[in-house]
Amino acid sequence: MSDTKLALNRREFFSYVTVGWVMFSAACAGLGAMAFRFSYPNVNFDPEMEFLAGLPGDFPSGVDERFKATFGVWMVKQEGKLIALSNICTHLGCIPNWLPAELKFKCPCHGSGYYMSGINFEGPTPRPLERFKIGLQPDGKIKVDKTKVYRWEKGEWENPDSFLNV
Amino acid sequence: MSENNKEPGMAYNMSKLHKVMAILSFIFFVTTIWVFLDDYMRPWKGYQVEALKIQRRHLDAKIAEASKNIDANKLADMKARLAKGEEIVASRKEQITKAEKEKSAIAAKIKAQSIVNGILNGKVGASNFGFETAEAHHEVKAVEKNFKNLAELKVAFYKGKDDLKAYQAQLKEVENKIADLNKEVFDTQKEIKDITNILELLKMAHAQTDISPVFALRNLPFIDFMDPTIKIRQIVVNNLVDDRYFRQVPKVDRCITCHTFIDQPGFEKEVNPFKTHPRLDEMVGLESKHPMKQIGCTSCHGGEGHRVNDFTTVAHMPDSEKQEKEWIQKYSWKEPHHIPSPMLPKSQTEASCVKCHQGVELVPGATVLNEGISAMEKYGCFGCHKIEGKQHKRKVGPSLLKIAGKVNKEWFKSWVWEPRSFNKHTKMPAFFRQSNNSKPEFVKLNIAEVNAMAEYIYDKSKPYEPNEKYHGGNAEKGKELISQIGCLACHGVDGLEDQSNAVKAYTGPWLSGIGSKVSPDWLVSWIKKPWHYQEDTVMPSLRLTDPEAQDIAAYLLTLKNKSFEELKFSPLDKKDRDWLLADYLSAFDTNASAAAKVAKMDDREKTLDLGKRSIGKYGCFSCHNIEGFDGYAPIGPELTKEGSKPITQFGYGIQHDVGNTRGAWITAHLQNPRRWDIGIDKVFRDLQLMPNFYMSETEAKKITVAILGQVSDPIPLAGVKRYTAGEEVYNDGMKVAYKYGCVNCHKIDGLRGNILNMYLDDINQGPPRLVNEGHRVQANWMYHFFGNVQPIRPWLKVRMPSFNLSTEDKNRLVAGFQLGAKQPTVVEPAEFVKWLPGEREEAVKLFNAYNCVSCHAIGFTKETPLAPNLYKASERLRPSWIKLWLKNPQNILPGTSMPSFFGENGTEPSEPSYFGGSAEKQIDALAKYVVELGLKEGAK
Amino acid sequence: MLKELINHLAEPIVSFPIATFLFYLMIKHYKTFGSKKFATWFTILSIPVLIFFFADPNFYLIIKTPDNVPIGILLVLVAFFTWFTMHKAAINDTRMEQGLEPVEAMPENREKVWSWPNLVYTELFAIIACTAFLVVWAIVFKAPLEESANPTWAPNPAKAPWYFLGLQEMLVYFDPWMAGVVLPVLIVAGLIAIPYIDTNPKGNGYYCFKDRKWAIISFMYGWLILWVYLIIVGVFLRGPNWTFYGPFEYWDFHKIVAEFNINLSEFIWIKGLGIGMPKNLVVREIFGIILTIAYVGFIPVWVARATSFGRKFYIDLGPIRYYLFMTLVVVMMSLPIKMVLRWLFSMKYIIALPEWELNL
Amino acid sequence: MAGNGLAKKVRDTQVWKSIFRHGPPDNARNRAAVIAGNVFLHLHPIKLKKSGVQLGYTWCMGGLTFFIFLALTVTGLLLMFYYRPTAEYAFNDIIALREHVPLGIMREIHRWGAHAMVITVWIHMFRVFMTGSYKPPREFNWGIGVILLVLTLLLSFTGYLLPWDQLAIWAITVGSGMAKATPFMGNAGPGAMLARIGDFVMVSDKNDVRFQLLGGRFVGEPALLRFYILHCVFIPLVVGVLIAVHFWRVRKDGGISAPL
Repeated sequence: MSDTKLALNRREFFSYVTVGWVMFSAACAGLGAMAFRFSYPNVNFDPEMEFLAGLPGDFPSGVDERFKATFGVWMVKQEGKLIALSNICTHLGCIPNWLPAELKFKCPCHGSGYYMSGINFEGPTPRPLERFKIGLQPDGKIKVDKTKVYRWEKGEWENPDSFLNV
Repeated sequence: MSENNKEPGMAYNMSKLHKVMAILSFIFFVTTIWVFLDDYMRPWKGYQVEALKIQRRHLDAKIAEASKNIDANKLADMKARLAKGEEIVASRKEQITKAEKEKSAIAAKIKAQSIVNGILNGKVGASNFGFETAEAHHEVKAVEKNFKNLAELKVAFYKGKDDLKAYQAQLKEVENKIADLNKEVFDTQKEIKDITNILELLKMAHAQTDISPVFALRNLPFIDFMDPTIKIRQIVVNNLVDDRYFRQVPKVDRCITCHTFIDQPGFEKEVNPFKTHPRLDEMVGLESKHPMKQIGCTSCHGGEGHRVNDFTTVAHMPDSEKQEKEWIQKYSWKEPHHIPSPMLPKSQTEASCVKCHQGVELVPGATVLNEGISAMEKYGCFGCHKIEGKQHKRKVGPSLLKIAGKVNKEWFKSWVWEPRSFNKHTKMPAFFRQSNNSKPEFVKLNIAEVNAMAEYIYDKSKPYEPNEKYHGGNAEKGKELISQIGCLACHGVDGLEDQSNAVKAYTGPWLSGIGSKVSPDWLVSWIKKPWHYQEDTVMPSLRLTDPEAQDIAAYLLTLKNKSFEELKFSPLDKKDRDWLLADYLSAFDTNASAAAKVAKMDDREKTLDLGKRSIGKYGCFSCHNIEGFDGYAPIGPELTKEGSKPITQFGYGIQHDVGNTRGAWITAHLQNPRRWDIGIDKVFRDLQLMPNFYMSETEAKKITVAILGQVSDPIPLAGVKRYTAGEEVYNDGMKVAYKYGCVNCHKIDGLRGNILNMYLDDINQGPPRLVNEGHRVQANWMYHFFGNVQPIRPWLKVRMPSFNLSTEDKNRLVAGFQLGAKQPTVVEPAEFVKWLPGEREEAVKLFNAYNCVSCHAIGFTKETPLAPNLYKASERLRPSWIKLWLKNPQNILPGTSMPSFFGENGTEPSEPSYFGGSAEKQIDALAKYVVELGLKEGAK
Repeated sequence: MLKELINHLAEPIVSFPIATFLFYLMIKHYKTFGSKKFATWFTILSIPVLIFFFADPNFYLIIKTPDNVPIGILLVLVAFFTWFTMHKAAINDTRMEQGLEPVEAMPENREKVWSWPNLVYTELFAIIACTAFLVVWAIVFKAPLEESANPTWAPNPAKAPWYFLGLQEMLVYFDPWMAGVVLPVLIVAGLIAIPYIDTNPKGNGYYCFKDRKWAIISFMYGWLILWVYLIIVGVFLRGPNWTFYGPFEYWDFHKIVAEFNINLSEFIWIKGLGIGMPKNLVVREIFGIILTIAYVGFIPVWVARATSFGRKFYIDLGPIRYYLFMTLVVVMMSLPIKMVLRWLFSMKYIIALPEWELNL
Repeated sequence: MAGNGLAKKVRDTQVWKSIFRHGPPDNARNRAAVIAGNVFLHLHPIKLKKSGVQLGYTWCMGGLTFFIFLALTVTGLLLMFYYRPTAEYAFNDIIALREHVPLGIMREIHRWGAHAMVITVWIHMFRVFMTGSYKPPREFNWGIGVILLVLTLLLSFTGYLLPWDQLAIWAITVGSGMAKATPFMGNAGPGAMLARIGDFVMVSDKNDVRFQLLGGRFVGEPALLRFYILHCVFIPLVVGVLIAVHFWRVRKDGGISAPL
């Protein structure tokens, strides 16, 4: 029983234990990670939240209602900016009408009124309409992404993705 | 490791346990990594990376082009201007800082004011609610208090609002001021951006194709749940469904996962799967009639659209053996198993059009499919095989009700025995001398059957006496007439093979050996007035004069088939006949009593009975009118859902070289229907019956496409092509037009018009093409025209025939054209001719300036007319169409001899000196004038 | 008039201080509260009050909603058991003041008895009673079922299940990350931590109050006021738009409450200093940030150093336990503090950083 | 009660004896044997302090919670025969339970039982706190108890969605909406906006904790299935295991608490 032999044994002993348990823990963590990854499907069937809205030149100044029925979006061009405005009233979720003569959106349910820019100015609504992300594709077409919402009261209307310079 | 190391109470050495633990853990660890990688490596990912590279290549090219388009000098100039502008702006620094400060001061005021306003807004709302509630509850005191309160609040509220507006105006002012101060820089920046915008966008797109560390990170195993760029792409088509055990599940197509650019133009030259779909304007494209997101992929192509991982399991099907070999090498392709409906090979894709486009004669644009449907019509497949939606098709063979007055019995038998020996072009298929009934004992029985059928048919035939006599004529002249007046639209004719092959007519028989078949008198009376012999014939009269009829008959009678004339058909063998009859009867009886029953019949009775049974057996009545077969069902299996029939239900016999797909079976079957009996020992009555049409492989393949489209897939109402009421009427009218072969001469809305192949040199010498014909002609005129055909284009040699149309058929045709073009029944031309002051005089001048009468000569000059009679225009044409026609005739009939006076867009008159050069006014005036001409004529 | 008064009293701004005050009274006079006499009078008095309440159609409408029945049951049980523990604690405390052992430690109660049938039968009785109760409950009240799910139309108010309504009520005062995530996590963590913080060996296995005064006060305040009370508000007093409605008030869809809340930074920069909001976010919110850090970091230290009971605590618990406990208390108290700030100053956020989704 | 004729004969049969290994529990030995010899009853000690059996001390809330859990398991299992967790059928199946399924009242018992369990578990905790029963040596078991309480709430919460009516999906929408705000792990939580590189958004509504919980961005069909599995299989399994640990520790830590 020499000391050197004992030391060697100890080192050997130590390393096997470490390797064994580290590997074991890592593998278990890996399996746990698998279960985690499993819970995120690779495809899902959420309704489409993006659409192509044609070329910037297609929009005259003012409010365009082409995408109101299909995607719930007003395309508003004002002062060289094009925005995609949600058509859900921020009061109780009714759908306001665009009144071209009065240049305002008016909710038929409780009378909330909004300017063309989406800012509220009358009625019970607590806050302006929401805007959606809008941007250009390389082919020059406008892409509107409804998953990203910009709210005025959060100061998000300054975000360059919330409007399009035209 | 000595024994000494063991502690008491331990069965194993601890270090040994650790070693085992380490080894097992290592294996465990490796398997964990392995399983991640195994899950991660998916074949479609490779395609997407490849697609990324391709896109990058394309963007490179586009960027190069865009950079070229930017004028470098101009840009440099602008940049210089920008620098100068910056200098100018810098000199105003003080002013700008001041303005900025002002701006932030106003912004602070706005913020403060909006808080005040917000508080007031809330108070007004609440107070208003209190007031309203109080009033509703008639609490007078509270009402008063609230009202006063509310009034005060409202004053403050509106004042606050006004203040805010004032501040906002100030803010705008300051902002404008700042913008003004920065004008030089801002403007130039904007100009630069205008020029470089496209390039910038392209560069951004280009950056997205970088294979960068971020790209790698996003698509790393495990992390790729966050926001991968390489991912499965899919189209969910809610309008269309897949059938899953009695339930209709929305269709999910993931083909675009690999077919990345299928809907993007510009990738036509890439290899698959990166190719752009052909004809994007018609299919897949966003603006086409069949946009990808609404139709999906597998609705047309078939296959398993929801699978992505394996080239084979999505059920790609090769179109040729070459492709198959290529695929095996490239993708390890195997024949798909456990898949009820594999993809249609590329050449058969058009089959799917039929799924939705039902109730129409042909599908515009589906070339192969249309040819297949036409071929089925030609061979009369619909006679023996029921197909939903095709029951209206006429029997393709001639009526045999008066056959005794047309051909003699001997000729008849030889014809039935082997039609091709008389006319090698005939559509009549061969029932006898086939691969499965050529054994001598079968031939004997077949001879008995043919004899008996002939006896039966001639027994039932009514007498017929021709109403014309043949006096002899000039065969050469007859031949010329045949080639000119339009016979070739329906008939191929011996001696005119070139033209016949160009036209490929099939409505009537190819005329061959006529001289050996019918009597001259019969022939003359037939071509003069076909319905004298057969009331329901679709053969029209070409209004032949007597000499013309004699000439044509003379030519046709020169066509003889000497060898056929000499044939003598074996007489009826009574023993065979009796055996056959007994065989029929023994189906319900013992052989002995069947024989006894046969023995009880008299000789004639036996022959006729066998004749009738044989006709019923071979289904002759499906194509020919034969007395005694009313209400007999078609003898072939129904093909309405043939395209969904499980492949296991197709009988292959021992024909192992035929491919294991529906398409391959059908093609093989069409080429030789009796092949499935080869090598199989069958008794006489079990033999396959489908006759041999001697189809070419091409023809068989086209018919295969048409049949494969007959699937049972339920198409939800939301997904199927729905016709408007007008379109329905049009489709119905087209049924008549196709039945009588109108489409053999007239190309109707781009379809058919076979005879035009004879007039490739000058299309204006052929029958007119009909485009939106219901808009061109008046409904009334058309109806009367069918009843009394009057030549409109006297310079044409080809003639519009006179059809023996029923009133109903005429109405269907007229209504179809009219409603298909969405036109009213009556248009009052007089209503249209309302002149503005001075307009008519100028119109006359214009009419002369364009020299209309140089072609529309009739009634104006003695020249040979090259265009229709304008005096008839008001009666025949609709004014709105006249205008459309004048605007640009080439748009309607490309290649027409009518000049386009108003340029391609119909806006540039070639005589600008009239009506102030306004094309619109000129067209209007000319149309009015032309209509007025006819009105005057009518007055005369 | 009386009903209007009650409506008014029920408003959280009023009822919360009242509840806190009642809690104080209950603790202060727990022996009176825990007496049978109190219970009897309370029950007798509450009968006409209940009748008065139930006679109101608006109140009846809410209380009889099937999904609200459990809250009613919970209320009765909580009221009873709170009294009951106090009753038992009062008895034991009185005994211990007299130098006697608590009731549970009396020799006859320490005696060991057979599980069969003593325990097993008790359990069986409880089970039978419980089953019978559940069956009757199920017969009398149908489980609620509304219209078929419709993702495009939200009912108003959209409420979480009742046991989470305390959290939803907190949403009025805190952003979801606090009310929905941080606070619940801290509640659970705090509960688990209780045995490790409370090292007081007394009161193990018997009812008492005096021996573990602070433990019981902190727990009961959290449980009764910050949890059960908020649930009651959330269930019974919150209507459309999460607007407050008194117990006798009709849930009028159009009710508007004058409410416009202002951030601390706006208070200071605009109202206080009269200059605009600074552009830099951290500068803009610097006061709130300082305040928060001071609240969480400074107060525990200050309490330990400057107050006598704090010092005692610190010595008793040791630094780790002390700071753990104080952090939990500070976070727990942030809710009532935030409530009061809201009511007094219309305070929206102490730190308003919507740009970082970090509002406090 | 050695008993008379028939009862005694039955008790003397081999079958009876094979099941019950002891005589009637009317003496010390047999009373001990009843508890010790029965797999279900031996959760209990053979003898315990008198205070432990007094309702006035224990309120029996823990026992009731366990019993309600068992009752919910049984009724839940039965309900599963009629309930299909799909968007097409879930609501109709609940209607069926209400309208025509024999003893569909099981659903009412299940729902009210769930509420009752939340209440009993809360009051159980209240009682344990008030008697100071979390104190050593029972600290660990108190922790287990807190986790069981949370799981009880989660069980109830996941079950709330299954009727697939407006009440269900909007309660879950509100409830799960809070997960959105989880710091660093929810797309609307503080810190989420830091987790992005260019247009690679690491925490968005497509990959945050709420998405994981719902299997989608909205409370949709995947959420229904996930909640169903959590409600019927996953959480009950965990709860079952923890209940076993809880009971085991009650016994090992000295039974129901009593003054030291």
